[in-house]
Amino acid sequence: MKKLINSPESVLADALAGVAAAHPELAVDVPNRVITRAVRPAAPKVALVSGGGSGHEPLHGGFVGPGMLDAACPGEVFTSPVPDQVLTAARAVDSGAGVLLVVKNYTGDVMNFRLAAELAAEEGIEVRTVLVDDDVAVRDSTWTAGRRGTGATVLVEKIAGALAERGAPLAEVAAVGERVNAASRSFAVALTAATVPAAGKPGFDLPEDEIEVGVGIHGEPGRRREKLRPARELAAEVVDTVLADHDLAAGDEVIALVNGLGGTPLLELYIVFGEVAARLAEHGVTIARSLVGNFVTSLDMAGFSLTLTKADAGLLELWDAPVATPALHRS
Amino acid sequence: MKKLINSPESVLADALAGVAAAHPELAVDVPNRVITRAVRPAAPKVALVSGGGSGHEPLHGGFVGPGMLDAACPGEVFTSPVPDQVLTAARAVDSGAGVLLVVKNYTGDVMNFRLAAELAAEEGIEVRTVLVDDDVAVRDSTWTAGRRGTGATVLVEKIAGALAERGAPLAEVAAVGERVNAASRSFAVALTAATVPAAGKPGFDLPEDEIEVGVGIHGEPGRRREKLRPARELAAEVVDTVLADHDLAAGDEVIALVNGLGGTPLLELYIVFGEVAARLAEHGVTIARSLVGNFVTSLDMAGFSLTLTKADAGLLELWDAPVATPALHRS
Amino acid sequence: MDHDTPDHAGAGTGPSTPEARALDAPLAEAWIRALAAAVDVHQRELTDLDSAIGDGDHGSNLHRGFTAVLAVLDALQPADAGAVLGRTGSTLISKVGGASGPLYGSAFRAMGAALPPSPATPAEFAGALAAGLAAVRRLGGAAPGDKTLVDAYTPALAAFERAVAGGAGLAGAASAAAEAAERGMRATTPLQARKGRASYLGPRSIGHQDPGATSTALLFRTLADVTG
Amino acid sequence: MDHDTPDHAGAGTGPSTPEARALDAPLAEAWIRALAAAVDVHQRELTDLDSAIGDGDHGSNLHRGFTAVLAVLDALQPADAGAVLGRTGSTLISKVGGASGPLYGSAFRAMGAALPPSPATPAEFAGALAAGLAAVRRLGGAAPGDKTLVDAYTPALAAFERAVAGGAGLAGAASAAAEAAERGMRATTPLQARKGRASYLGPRSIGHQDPGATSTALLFRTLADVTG
Ligand SMILES: Nc1ncnc2c1ncn2[C@@H]1O[C@H](COP(=O)(O)OP(=O)(O)O)[C@@H](O)[C@H]1O
Ligand SMILES: Nc1ncnc2c1ncn2[C@@H]1O[C@H](COP(=O)(O)OP(=O)(O)O)[C@@H](O)[C@H]1O
Ligand SMILES: [Mg+2]
Ligand SMILES: [Mg+2]
Ligand SMILES: [Mg+2]
Ligand SMILES: [Mg+2]
Repeated sequence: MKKLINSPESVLADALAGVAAAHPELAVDVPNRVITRAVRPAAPKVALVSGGGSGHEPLHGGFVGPGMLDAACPGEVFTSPVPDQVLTAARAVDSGAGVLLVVKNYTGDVMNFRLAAELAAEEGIEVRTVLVDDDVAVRDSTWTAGRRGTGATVLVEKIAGALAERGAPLAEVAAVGERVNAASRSFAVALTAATVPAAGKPGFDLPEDEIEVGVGIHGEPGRRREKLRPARELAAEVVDTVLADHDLAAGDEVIALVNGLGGTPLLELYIVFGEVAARLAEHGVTIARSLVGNFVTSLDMAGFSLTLTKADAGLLELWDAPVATPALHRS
Repeated sequence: MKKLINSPESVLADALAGVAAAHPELAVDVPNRVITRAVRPAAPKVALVSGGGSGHEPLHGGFVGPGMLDAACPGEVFTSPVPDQVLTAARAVDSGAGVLLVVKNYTGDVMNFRLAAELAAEEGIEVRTVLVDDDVAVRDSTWTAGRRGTGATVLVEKIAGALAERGAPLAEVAAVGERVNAASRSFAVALTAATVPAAGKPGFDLPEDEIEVGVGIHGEPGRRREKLRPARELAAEVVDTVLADHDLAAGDEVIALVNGLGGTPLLELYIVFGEVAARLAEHGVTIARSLVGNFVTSLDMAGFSLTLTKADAGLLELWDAPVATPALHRS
Repeated sequence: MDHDTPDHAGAGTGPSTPEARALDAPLAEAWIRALAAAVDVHQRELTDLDSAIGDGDHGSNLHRGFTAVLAVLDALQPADAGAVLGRTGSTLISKVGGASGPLYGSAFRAMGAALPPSPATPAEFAGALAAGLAAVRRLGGAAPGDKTLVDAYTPALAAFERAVAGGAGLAGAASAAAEAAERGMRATTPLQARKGRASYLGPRSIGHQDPGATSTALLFRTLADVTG
Repeated sequence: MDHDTPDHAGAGTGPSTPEARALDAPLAEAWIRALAAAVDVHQRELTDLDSAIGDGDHGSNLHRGFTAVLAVLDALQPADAGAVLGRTGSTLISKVGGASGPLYGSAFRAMGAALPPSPATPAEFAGALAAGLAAVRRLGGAAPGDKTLVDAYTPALAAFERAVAGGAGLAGAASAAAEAAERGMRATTPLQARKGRASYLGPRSIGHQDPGATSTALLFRTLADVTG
C-alpha cells in the first residue's frame, strides 16, 4: 500500500506541520501534539477538548474553532493520545470555566483520558467527560468494552460546542453532550481495509465481492462478511440495523450523517445518502438536517457509516448555530 | 473494484437524488441533470454555470451557492455534459445579466459547451466562456489539445463567483476568471488508478512501488512512471515542476491548493501540504492563502494535485469574500 | 443468401440488386440499427481501448447514445434517409456528451442535411459522407495522423469515392470503405496522439489503437453489411 | 555461560549466584533493556497479531514506548530497582497511548512503588509483580478469560509465587513464570475476547492469539533471561 508519507514514525509530526502551515486560524503545538484556536475566546467559557488516534481526519483537529472544539489532541495513528498531551491541552484552553473532555469509548481512549482528567483535577482544573458510544455493531453490556464511539462524535462536538460558545456552565454543556450521544446510533460497512502506515499492509483481506459489516473506525474487521450488494439494499440494511437499536418512531425527526471512511468517492456517498433518505421515508422518519462527506475516517478505508441522531427543536437550534472550523463551517 | 452504486448506468441519477435529499439549499433537476441554488439571487447578476464529467465531486455541484456558482451541469462519469443540459442550466439562471460558462479544457467539454453557447446565444442569452487550462503536465501548443483544466477551476469559480455576486458586468466577471486562470498552474501525481463504474476495473495497473506522474483527473495515465518516494521529495518535485512553468519570483504571494484525488486520506494531504510549504519557502514564495482537501477528485484515485495561483490584493480580497456552498464555506 | 437478412429489420421496400441500390429511409434505418447492435457487441472492447489511452468510457458513451437513437427510431418513422441520419445525429449530440457525442452527432447531422429527400444514389451518399467528415474536422480540428477517428474516416471516404467513381454500387463502395476504415484504424496504433485525451500521454500513446477510429471502422463495416 | 552477558549491560554490581540473587537497580535495568530489545525483535509479530483482531499497532506502540524508556534510562541512573521500574512505567504512560500504554505503564509504576529501596528479595519482587497485576485489573477491568494480557500475567504471577514459596530464587521463579506466561498466552487463542478492541469482533476473535498476552510473555521471558 503506497502512502504519501516520509516515514511511518514521522506521520503525526509531519501532518501537524502541514496543519500548522495550512491553517493560520489554528495554533499547533507540534512537540506536545495539541491543536488549539489561534485566537482565544474573548470571554471565559467552557473549553471543549477532544482527541483520539490519528487517521480519522478531519476528526478532531478539523473541528477546532469558534462554535466547536477549543483543542484537539491527536495520538499516533489509531492510538489514543497520552495523558500528558490531554493535560497540556486542558491547561492551554481552560479559562476557569472548566473543561469538557469528549472521549470516544475505546479502552485506550478511556484510560488515557481518565488519567489526564485525574492529573487536571489535581491541578484544580474543573473537568467533565462525555463518553461517546453510538456504534450499534457492538452490544452494550457490562461483559464487553461497550459500544464504540464513531460518527456521533461530530454531533456531540458541534452541539456541545455551540452551547459552550454561548457561555453555558460546564454541567449543562456536559449534559447536552450526553443527550446528543444518547440520541445517536451509528453503523458502518467497509468495502476495503485500512492500511496503518506502520503495518504497511491492509488490516484484513477482503475478496473482490465481499464487504465487512459492522466495522469500527480503526481498521478492525467487522462483525461479519457479506456479499457486496447494490447501494439500495445495503443502505436499507444499514438504516434498519440502526433503527433496530434506536428509539425512533414514525414522525420523528433526525439529523442524518452519511460519513465516508476515507477511500470512498463523494459521488458514492451521495448515492448512499439518497438510498438512506428513501429508506427512512419508508419508516416515516423525517430528515431534519443532513451531512454527507468524510468526517470520521479510517485512513484509506472504503465504505461508509450512518449516524442518526434523534432531533428536537433545542438540538436543531444548536446544530444550526454558527461554526467556523476547517471541516465544518456555517454562518 | 467494489463500488457503492446500484448500477453503472444509474450512477448519475442516483447521486443527484442524493444531492437533492441532502441539500435543501440546492434545487436539483434530476431528469435534466442541472443543479441550481434553491433561492435565486435577489437582484439580477451575472450567472456562473459550470459543468463537466461526474466523478470529480465536490466539483461542480458542491460549489453551487451564494458567492460561487449559480448552476452545475454534471455529465456521466468522466464524460462532459451535453449541450441541452448546459442550455437548460443557462436558461434557468440567466437573470438578463448574462451567463459565464466555466469550462475545463478537454476536447469533449469544449465542444459540448461551444454547441450550448451557440444555442443559448440563438435564444438571446448573453454568454461568455472562461476556459480553464492550468495543468503543466501537458504542453500548451497548437499541435496538442492544450493544457488540461484541473485544480484552478475551484479558484476561477470562487473568485469570478465573488465578483458576480457584487453585481459586476459579464465582461468583468469573465476577465477576472481569465486572470485567475492565467495566474494558475497545477500538477498531479497518482498512487493508484481510478475505476470508472462502467469499466469496472482500474484504468491502469501500477506496481506497488510506482506512481504515475503528471496525471489528469479522468483516470488517464500520466506522462511517466516513477518510483514512489518520501512525501518530502515528491512534494519538492511537484512544486518545482509547477514553478518551472509559472511566472513566480521570490517575494511573490500565492494561493496554494493541495487537492486530494479522492482515495488519499486527509492525514496524508496535510503531510504533503507541509512539505509543499517548506519547498515554497525555499523558493522564497509566500503562501497567502491555502486550501487542503478533496475538491477536484478523480473517483477513488489516490494521489494529489498542487495548484499555485499567483495572488495580488484584488484576487485575495475576492478569494476571502463570503461563500456558502456545500463544499466551500466562509463568512 | 438473401441480403434482406434480419440485420435489415425495418427495411420496408423490396430488395433491389446491390449495384442499383439507393440509400432510402429503410436502408438508412437498417444501417443505424446494425451500428447500434455492433456498438452493443463491442462496447467493452471500445471501453478497454479507451482505458489504455483515454478515460475508459468510449464504449459506454456510444452505447448510451445508440440506445437513445433506437428509442427515437422506434417512436417515429422518419420520412427519408436524411431524416434518419439527422435524428441520429441530434440524438447523439443530446445524449452522449464527451468528445464522441458532438463529433459523431455532427457527422450524422451533416450527412442527413446533405442527403436529398429522394433515395440517395451512391454518389449522393458519397457527398453526404464527405459532409460528415468535414463537420468532424471543423468541430474537432483534427487532421489525419493525429490518432483520432479522422484516421479511419478519411481513408474510408476516399475508398468509397474511388469505388463510386469506378462505377460501384452502394454495396461495393461500402465494402471498400469498410476495409479502408479498418486499415486506417490499425494504422493508428503506431501513431502518437495529437488530439483528444490520448494526446495527454505524449509518447506513451504510441502502441495503442485509437478507440474512436475503432468505432468508425464499425460504422463503415455495418454499412457494408446492410448494403451487401 | 556466564549469566552476566551483554544483555545485562549496565549491571554494575558483581554477579551473585542465581539462587541468592536479589533484584537491584542494575538487574532491573537489565531486564527493561532486554525487554526493549525483545519488543524491537518482535515488533512486527505483535503488530500482525493486533492486525488480526485489533488495529495493528501493538508492536509499534510498545516499540515507541520502550525507545523512550531507553532514552530515559540512558539519561539518568535510577537509584534503585523501584526507581527503574517506576520511571519505566511513567515513561510508558506518557509515550505509548492506546490501551497498552496506561496498562503496562501502571503495572510498572505499581511494581516500582511496591519495591523496597534495598535490593528486593524474590518474595518482595513477587509482591511487586502482584501489585502490577492489581493495577492492570483496576484500570482495565479485565478478568482472566477475557483474552487480554491478564491471561498471561495471572498464571505467570501464580507460578512465580509458587516457586518462591517452594524456595526458588529469582531465576527459578522467573523461569517458571515465563513458562506459565507462554502457556497463558497460547491459551488465549481459543478464547472469545470480552475486553479491548478484539471484543468488537465477537466470535470472530476466536482462533487468534492475543497481542497483549504475547507481549506479557516477552516480559516474563526476558525476566527469566536476565536473572537466569
Ligand atoms: N479533436 C478530435 N477530433 C476528432 N476525433 C477526436 C477528437 N478528440 C477525440 N476524438 C476521438 O474521440 C475518441 C474518444 O471518444 P470518447 O471516449 O467517447 O470521448 P472522451 O475523450 O471525451 O472521453 C478518441 O478515441 C478519438 O478518436
Ligand atoms: N481492559 C483491558 N485490560 C487488560 N488488557 C487489555 C484491556 N484492553 C486491551 N488490553 C490489552 O491491550 C492489547 C492491545 O494493546 P494496543 O494494541 O497497544 O492498544 P489499542 O488496543 O489501544 O490499540 C490487547 O491485546 C490486550 O491484551
Ligand atoms: Mg491502537
Ligand atoms: Mg470521457
Ligand atoms: Mg473517453
Ligand atoms: Mg492496537
